[in-house]
Amino acid sequence: MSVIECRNLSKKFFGGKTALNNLTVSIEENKITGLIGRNGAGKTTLLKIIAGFLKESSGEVTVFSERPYNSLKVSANSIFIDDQMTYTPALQLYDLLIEADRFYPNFNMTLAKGLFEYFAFDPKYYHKRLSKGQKSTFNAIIGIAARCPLTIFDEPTTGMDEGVRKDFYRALLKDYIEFPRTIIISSHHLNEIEDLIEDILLIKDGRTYLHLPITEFKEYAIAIKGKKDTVLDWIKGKEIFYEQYAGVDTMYAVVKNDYTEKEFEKARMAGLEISSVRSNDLCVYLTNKSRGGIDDVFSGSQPV
Amino acid sequence: MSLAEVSLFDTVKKQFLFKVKANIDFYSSLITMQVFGIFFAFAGISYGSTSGWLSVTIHYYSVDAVIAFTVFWGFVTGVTILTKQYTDTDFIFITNRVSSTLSNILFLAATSLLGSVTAMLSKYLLLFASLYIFNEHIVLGDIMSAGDFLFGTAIAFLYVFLSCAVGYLIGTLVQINRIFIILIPALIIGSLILDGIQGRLPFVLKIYEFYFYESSVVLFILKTILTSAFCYIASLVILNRMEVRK
Amino acid sequence: MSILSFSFPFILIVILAGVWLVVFTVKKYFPAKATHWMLLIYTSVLLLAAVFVLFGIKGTEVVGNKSGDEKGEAVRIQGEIHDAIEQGKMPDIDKKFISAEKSFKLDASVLKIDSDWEGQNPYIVIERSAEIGQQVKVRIYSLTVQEVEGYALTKAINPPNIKMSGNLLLFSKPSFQEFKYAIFGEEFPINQFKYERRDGGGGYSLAEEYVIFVQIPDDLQIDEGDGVYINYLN
Amino acid sequence: MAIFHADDTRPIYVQIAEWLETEILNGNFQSNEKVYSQYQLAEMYNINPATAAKGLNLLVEEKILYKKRGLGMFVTESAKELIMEKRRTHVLTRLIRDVVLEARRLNISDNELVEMIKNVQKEEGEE
Repeated sequence: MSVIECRNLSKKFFGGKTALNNLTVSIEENKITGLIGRNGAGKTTLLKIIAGFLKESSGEVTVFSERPYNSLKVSANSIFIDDQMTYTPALQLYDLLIEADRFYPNFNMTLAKGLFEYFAFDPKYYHKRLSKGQKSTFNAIIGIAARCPLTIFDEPTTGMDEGVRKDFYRALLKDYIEFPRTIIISSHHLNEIEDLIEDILLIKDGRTYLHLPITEFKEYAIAIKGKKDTVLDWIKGKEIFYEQYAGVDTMYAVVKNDYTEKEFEKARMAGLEISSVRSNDLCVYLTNKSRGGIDDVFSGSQPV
Repeated sequence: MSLAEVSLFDTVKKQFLFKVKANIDFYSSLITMQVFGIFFAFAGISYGSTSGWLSVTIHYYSVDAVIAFTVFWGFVTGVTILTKQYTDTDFIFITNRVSSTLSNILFLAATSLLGSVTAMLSKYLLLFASLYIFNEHIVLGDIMSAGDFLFGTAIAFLYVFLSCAVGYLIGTLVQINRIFIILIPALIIGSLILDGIQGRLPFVLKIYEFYFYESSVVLFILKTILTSAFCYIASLVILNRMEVRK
Repeated sequence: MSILSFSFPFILIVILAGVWLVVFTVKKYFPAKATHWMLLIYTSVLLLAAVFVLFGIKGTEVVGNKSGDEKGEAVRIQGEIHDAIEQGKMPDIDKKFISAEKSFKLDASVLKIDSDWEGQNPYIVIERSAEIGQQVKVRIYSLTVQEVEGYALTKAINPPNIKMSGNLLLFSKPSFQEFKYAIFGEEFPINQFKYERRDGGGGYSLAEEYVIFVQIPDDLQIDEGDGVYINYLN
Repeated sequence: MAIFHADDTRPIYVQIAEWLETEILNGNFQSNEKVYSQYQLAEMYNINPATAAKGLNLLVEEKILYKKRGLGMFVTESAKELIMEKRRTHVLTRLIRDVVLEARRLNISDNELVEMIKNVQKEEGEE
């Protein structure tokens, strides 16, 4: 059963900027989905539409079979965590937890308190005086403890240090195992969340570029390195995601993996090195505007 | 996972209680305004005359200033409660535009009531000061009776609440576009000038008379409640179309 | 004071107690911030002031009745006095208009009457009487109307002083008096619905007029001073 | 699917399957004994339960584990056998491939290579 359905979803902002462009996606219940994309790809816009904050310009979007915009049902069953959350300056951190507990029906106060103490928050402190990382940590506590059937984290680890990030992801995973729910995490660092997520949703230019299980994504592409001519010959007709040249005629290419095991044998025999591609790198290649990356900028602008 | 079914009523109730705790800035501004008004009332107008053997000082007190300041506070609060800082706070927790507006109305009503009670009570503070601090003879037919106090509070409440409602509508318009911050005062001043040129009774004055010169209690209640309702409904219709946490 | 007015202070005390009770019982849900204390102190001060005023107010501190009657009477008595002077019926005037009364023993055959009240010549009416014996009786009738914002506040005003030294009956201006009045306007939310709108502006006015009535024995001679104007009834 | 030989980049579910195989080989799980659930594995490895499930399913496909509905995954009777068989062929194939590739780079003919293998076998036999 899918919790979120988007069909040809578009969002144009006042002033003409198109954030989403005919995006179609369906997110299934009780899965952790990683939403990956470059800055400006439309991640936050998509999430805010799903959370009911923003209104779609065209297309269709349903969350829990209901249009999310201004829906009380969606609001009651979802939580949206990002680093822009402004809490009332009148309440202290602990009181904010109490308020969250009062609002969200599934809120787990024991867990919230536990995390609150683990991360050494002062109950009498105020949210706006926290550092960026502490703010994110506090928001994350609310996000996890709220146990909303749809939990959305938009760049949840902004400002967190390495240790806290690890703790956060582990806490999220453990609570997810105990209390499965639909979770979407957006990030531009896939390597951070790749073990945590079940599905990856890659968006590029406001559209769904890829949506598949992360295990398949890891085998989605392969890297081939070897003599330029041999490599070129071998990747002919394939979808090339990335290419790079080194030395006199060494070439490195990342292509879509639809080779058979036999073909790999042959390639090895031909002296090509075949390796897997790190998911994070693959994301970068897939979402780049051009195949060459930053180097193209320099090669294209030789001084006259 | 089963979905939580929440009722609008329940959400509004939660949100109202939350606002009572969260929007404490409005209490501070209310007290500041009223204390300011009380000082105004103290300073008041004093008139003195001395002949050879007689010295007379007459000190005029009125809590009208306190009530008027409270009415003004209502307007500002109505506008302020719709600024991004406050609406964003709403949408951290469960809400939609309807529950947000309803809980705002409840909050404004509650604080208006508080404001009108304290405004009317401030008369006793003035009486106290006059009697025990300034040792004055109080010239009065009667100290405000309980009936008058309740009646006056009710009417003051309607004024403050109306002012909140008007502020809320203007706050909504300002949320659509900042231009209204300039446009609304410009329209008012423009109409004043135009009426002045054409020698008519200024439109703004007519509005003032519409409420302040109404001598029938029933009509006054109808006028204020209907106007408030209109403002809130119009705001809700507009707010329903507006995005949040942009 | 109606029963409602009487019980009003009690209601306020109950409200005050209620506010504090609520605050203390829900304190754990109610983080005490500066604003809350401010609000609490502010409402408490207002309520306490109300209690003090409503319990502590004394009749004398609140002066003034709507002045219509008093003013009317003052006007009426002016007429009456003038009639009485013409008809020689001064003793019949209502006692309540007497603001001062004194009588003196007198052995001399000449009574000197004067006033040191500069700029004001007291109007003195003298009546000779056979029954009075060896004394002088002085009564001061006050026709003064002091008005503040339409309230008549005459009663509080001192009459001229009377002094007898030797055979000199001396009138002098009243002793110094200071009045501090506070006037509380009715709040506009209440005022708005009353037909008789008190727009204020009455301000303060004082119309002083005294008639001094002196009764003397038949055979006493009067030596008129420069500062008085005397009218003999017989 | 172990086509990629750089061990550190192998998918995590493959690593999990292999770890379970080792556990079975070491006798930590006997035949018909219940193994870890996908959730236990997810916690242990800090991964998504679905990924852990994929590792388990890999072993079910290879008949090393079998599923009892509602109860979990259990070790088959032939599990140890199958694992040993798999590792044998797997390791040998890989080694031979490396030998062949290296020989090709050094321009050693197939006959020469076979000769070399025979020599090694002979030496081993003499000892």
